Amino acid sequence: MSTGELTMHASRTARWARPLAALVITAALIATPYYFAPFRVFQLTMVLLYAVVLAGLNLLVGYGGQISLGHGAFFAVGAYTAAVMLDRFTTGHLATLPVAAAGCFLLGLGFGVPALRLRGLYLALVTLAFAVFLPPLLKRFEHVTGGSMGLTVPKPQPPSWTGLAEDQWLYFLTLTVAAVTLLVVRNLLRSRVGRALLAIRENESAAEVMGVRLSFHKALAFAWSAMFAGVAGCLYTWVIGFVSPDSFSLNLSITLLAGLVVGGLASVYGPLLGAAFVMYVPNLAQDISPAAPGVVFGLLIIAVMYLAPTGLAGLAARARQGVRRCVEHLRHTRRRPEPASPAEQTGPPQPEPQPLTAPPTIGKG
Amino acid sequence: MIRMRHTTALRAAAAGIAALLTATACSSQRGQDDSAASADGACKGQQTTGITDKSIKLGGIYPMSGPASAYGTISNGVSTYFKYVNAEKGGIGGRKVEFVVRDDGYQPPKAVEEARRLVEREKVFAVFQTLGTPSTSAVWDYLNQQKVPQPFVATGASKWGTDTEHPWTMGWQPNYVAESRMYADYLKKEKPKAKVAVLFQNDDFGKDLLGGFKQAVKGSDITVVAEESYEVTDPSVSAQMTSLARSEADVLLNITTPKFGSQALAADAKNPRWNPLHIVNSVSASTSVLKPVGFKNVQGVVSATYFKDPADPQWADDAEMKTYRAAMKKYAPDADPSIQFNAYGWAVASSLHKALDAMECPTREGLRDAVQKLKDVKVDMLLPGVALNTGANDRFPIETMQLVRFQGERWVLFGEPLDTRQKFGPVTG
Amino acid sequence: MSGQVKDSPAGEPMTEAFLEVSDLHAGYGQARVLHGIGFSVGRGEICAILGPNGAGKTTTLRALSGMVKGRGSVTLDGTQLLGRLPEQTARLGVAHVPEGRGTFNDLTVEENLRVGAYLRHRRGRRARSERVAVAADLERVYGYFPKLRERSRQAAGSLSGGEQQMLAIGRALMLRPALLLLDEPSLGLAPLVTRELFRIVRTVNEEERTTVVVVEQNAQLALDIAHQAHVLESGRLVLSGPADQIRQDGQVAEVYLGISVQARKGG
Amino acid sequence: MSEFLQQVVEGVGAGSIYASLALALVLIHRFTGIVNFAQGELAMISTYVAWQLVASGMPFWLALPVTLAISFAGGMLIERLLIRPVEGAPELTIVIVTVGLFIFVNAAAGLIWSFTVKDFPQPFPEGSVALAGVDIGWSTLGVIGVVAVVMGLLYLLFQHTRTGLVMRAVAANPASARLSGIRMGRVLMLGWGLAATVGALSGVLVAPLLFLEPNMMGGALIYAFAAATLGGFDSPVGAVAGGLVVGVAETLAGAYVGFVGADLKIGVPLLIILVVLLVRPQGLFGRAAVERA
Repeated sequence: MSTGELTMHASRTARWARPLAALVITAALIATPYYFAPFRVFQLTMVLLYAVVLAGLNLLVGYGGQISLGHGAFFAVGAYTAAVMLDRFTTGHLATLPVAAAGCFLLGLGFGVPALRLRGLYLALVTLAFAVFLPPLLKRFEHVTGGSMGLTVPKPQPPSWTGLAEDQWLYFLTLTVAAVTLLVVRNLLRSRVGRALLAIRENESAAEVMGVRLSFHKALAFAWSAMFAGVAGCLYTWVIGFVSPDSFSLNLSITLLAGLVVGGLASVYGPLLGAAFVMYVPNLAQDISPAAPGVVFGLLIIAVMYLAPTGLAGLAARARQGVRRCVEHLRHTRRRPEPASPAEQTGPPQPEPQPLTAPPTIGKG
Repeated sequence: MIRMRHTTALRAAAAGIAALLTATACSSQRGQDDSAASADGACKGQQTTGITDKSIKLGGIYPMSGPASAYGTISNGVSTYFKYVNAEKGGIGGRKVEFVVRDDGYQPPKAVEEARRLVEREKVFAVFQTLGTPSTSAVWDYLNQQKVPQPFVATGASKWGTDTEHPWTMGWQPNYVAESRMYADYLKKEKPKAKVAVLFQNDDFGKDLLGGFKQAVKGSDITVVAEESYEVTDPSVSAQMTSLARSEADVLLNITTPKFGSQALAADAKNPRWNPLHIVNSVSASTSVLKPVGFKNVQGVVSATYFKDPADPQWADDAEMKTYRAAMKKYAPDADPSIQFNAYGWAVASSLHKALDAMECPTREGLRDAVQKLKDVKVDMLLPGVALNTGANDRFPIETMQLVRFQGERWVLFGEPLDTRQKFGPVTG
Repeated sequence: MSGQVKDSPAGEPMTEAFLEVSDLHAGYGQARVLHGIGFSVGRGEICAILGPNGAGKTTTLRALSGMVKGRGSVTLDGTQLLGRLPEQTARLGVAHVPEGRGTFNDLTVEENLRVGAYLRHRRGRRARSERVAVAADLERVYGYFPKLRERSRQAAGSLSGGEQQMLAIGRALMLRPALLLLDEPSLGLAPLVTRELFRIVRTVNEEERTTVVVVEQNAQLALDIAHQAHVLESGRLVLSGPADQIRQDGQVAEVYLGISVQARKGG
Repeated sequence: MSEFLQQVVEGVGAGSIYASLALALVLIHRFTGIVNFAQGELAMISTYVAWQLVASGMPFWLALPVTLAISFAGGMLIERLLIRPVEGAPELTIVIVTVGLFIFVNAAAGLIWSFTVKDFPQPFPEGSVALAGVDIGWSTLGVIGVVAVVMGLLYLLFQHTRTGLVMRAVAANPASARLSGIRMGRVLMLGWGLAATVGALSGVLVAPLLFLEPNMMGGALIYAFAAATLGGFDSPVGAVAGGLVVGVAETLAGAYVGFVGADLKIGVPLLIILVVLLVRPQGLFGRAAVERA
């Protein structure tokens, strides 16, 4: 079945297409850990985990237009919250998730307040400050955090009735959290918060005039965003079973931001693509150049930005548009030309200007 | 718009189906079960994954990228050793060594991923070297669960030796506590009333060494009068050095990694009012750290060492050093043989060679047991008088070091090699 | 005349078509704003482009100066302007005063004017004579706008809105433009200030024979100084003609220009 | 007292290092509106160029201008080859390109010159002068002096040359600058070239103090960010002032405020920044102009 036919029949098949697609994707996601080697499953788990933090970051950066270079630190706070709870208080794993989420939400709200006064670059640098400051702070409180040696904590073990291996169980836990995250983010965007965020990004003063409670929503966006970073951090502790301050350096924050931009800002698929980039491209880089993977990795980042300035998701959208135009073209040549659909009208200008009808005269209105 | 969305959904569905089909086609990928190759005879039931009569496959995880890439070159020394042994000695016990190097960028999650890759996909016999305390800590649970040997990790944290729950993991280099004991012992003899100022890196390495030192000088008249830490992300330690100078201590213990080592040595040399006895720890004791400071500025600096510094002219005619240099030139022409990390890699690889030779069974269990029963094993790249020793209650292979003092253009050994275990007793957690 | 869109010379005496716009399309990304407009401006004329918000007035000016890409044809004295960047059209003598002033706020008033004369920098033998000419032009601009002379050492950002607009026009004049494009000069200014500005624009036009295209929401003011006027709506020209005629057509004024006939009479 | 002054001097020395790199950051931000994450690494690679030239026998005072010229050309080339193609893209895209450049340059330097500390020639005499019981190293004085000279030269360039006027015009209002016939491309290339040159000078100056290896500028870059932010990110004077404030504040806090200590001293400049930004969101010397989103 060619892509072209797929598109053409799409409208007819539309009614059952979406549920079917959802079903197949769900089935594939559930089947994955049974088919792939544990180390592949682990990689996918990490992709999902990074997708959670990137989805949160996307809320802030992509939709809100605010830059954070401190999400590695929120991630660390989530990870440490979980680790300390497991290590010092031996709570169960499940208890750590809401605590990490709530803690990071509040911390994010705290950051959101100064963020109200700061824009763009300055906010980025204040959050960067947080990312730089956190590791030495974690080292300072050695009796709680384990200092620079870090903490080793048990991973969640699969209940025996599942018959799952540890990596499969971790995968399903992460998958569940990631799915919930994506749903929550989607609903957030559809809610007043999302509309306010978009309004803020597009034009702050106009948003203010429109009566959007700008400051409130800005702070709230920061809080949500930090919360997802914390959730991902908690998952990290579950999956890796080890935290140490120097694992959460500024580099992590920069990598996260780069991953999101490479994946695609303000796009639903951006965080997933970005997470895959962060996870797999370093491997590609070291396969190409074992001695200095950084050389290749740096070049790959530049190359992606060069080829897809709006990120991989944008590239996918562009490719899809290209396919669609090609299909439309085929349709036009095969059948009688039909009146242009609205979708076509918003497309890029055609190479030849269409002949204009005579300008309307004044009597028109 | 609506049509587009459906198209996307359908296409995603198609992709999902494709993924499923692919997965089914290679469903054997999942198999952990087929990895349990086992031996016959006396070694019956033991794991023989990654080892045959003709070959042995090892995997190492090093930071080839990221902030700690300086240490990545250790893998060059290790690889070169194995290439040399394969080509000129017929391998180890007739087995050609295949050494797979992976990069973790000094990030624990990446280290976990790479360890899994090495074990599950590459099916290595052993993970020979993970580098750094964080990465090693992140993977040792997994490797011990999988019963994969993790010999001679490239970190001096004492936890590798004091721990009892990870029999498959083993350190190699003198642990930081052992090293600090060398300095404590020296000061007790030379300056029994020393007032010590300490500059240390604020991580496991610095904390371990400082803690060990304080422990070792307990009960003596030696006191630590000032301590200043720095982060690896700090640009410079000069402010810390100014603070330490205020203490007017008569000994400076310099617990740093190379660049900061150079900075601290330079700051000490520049300060005309403060001239403490400068002790620099072995990580920064390479001649290549001292040279940029200027040899005339580092006369009399004291350190302790356990392997031969390739940048030091006194080993120029040493047989092993010649072999090493020739092999580096031949098998790793791009790497600089005078970098001490390369020699470190060579030394640790030849140590593993000895351990593999000592295996009773050519199995993972065999290697695990062999590294726990090393008796006076001599390794030519180590200093004369330093040997590998492990036993039921001793999980620290190297605990003997020797003091060196910088004179002219080289380190001069002085005193006798000191077995810190004999002198101070076993290191405890 | 009423209702006639100007495609061809519509009878009135036109010396020569200096700026010729035909079938101009332009837009931003996917959004098309201009759907093929055409008009021409004679040398030394003032042409007003009027119309409601979002009609495409600003886009028209931007297409002329190269700030947005356009399709169709725009010629200045026979030279095609489309497909050129702003810095290139400036070299052809197009001086565009963008919406919202477009001064260099960190620079002093005099520095602003010197930047305006950027293209007139010469090397070698002509350097000296051109420097003298630039200095003379500086005097000329100060002559038009005496307030700028008073504040020549002040940062442009510290000027009042009206002064900034004067400075922006002055900067454009330093180019010795063949074509001056003014985008909403009255925006946010007090009526008195605006009137003064328009008076000066008229003076400049008369004294230097500079061709001017001015875009305005305040149709009445613009029509007062313009020779020709065009009314844009939704990216299409709906009305063209001599300024006087358009102004006198009460219905037109009311429907398209928001000029209340009462208000006009009252004012 | 003299101890306190000694720490102040130490702080000024560190601050002048941050200031010199912050100056380069500000130069690029002024003209392009982006933060160049690769600034420190470009300075580092320039320093290696100087090292290579000296190692191949060139006298230092000849190698320096050659290095600066190479850096100037290199900066312009980077703008033309790496930044120009993504010019119309969102600003974050360009910032991420500089992150890619950071990673690339850092790894490439390690590959070419290894991570061993290099022996960099000290351009200033060794030792120090004693002033009122305070030792000031000649090298510290040298760095401060050179930063002052660079400031002076930049002032002359911007205030008293036609090129400088044009550059300021572009920084103030790119659209109007283009409408005045100024070719943006050239000015942006010039901006990158200048920034690379100032960065190179910064690298060469600090190499004898920080010791040359591929990660030499990584830590300094964070402090330079802090300095530039404090100064307002658009103002060269602000960058230098910010650098000195950051340097002195962190040194004094690290030395005298007990609970801060050396490990948390980086928090002090960050706290100052936060407070300053809350009072003046555009930084100490920044323009109150509306920020581009």
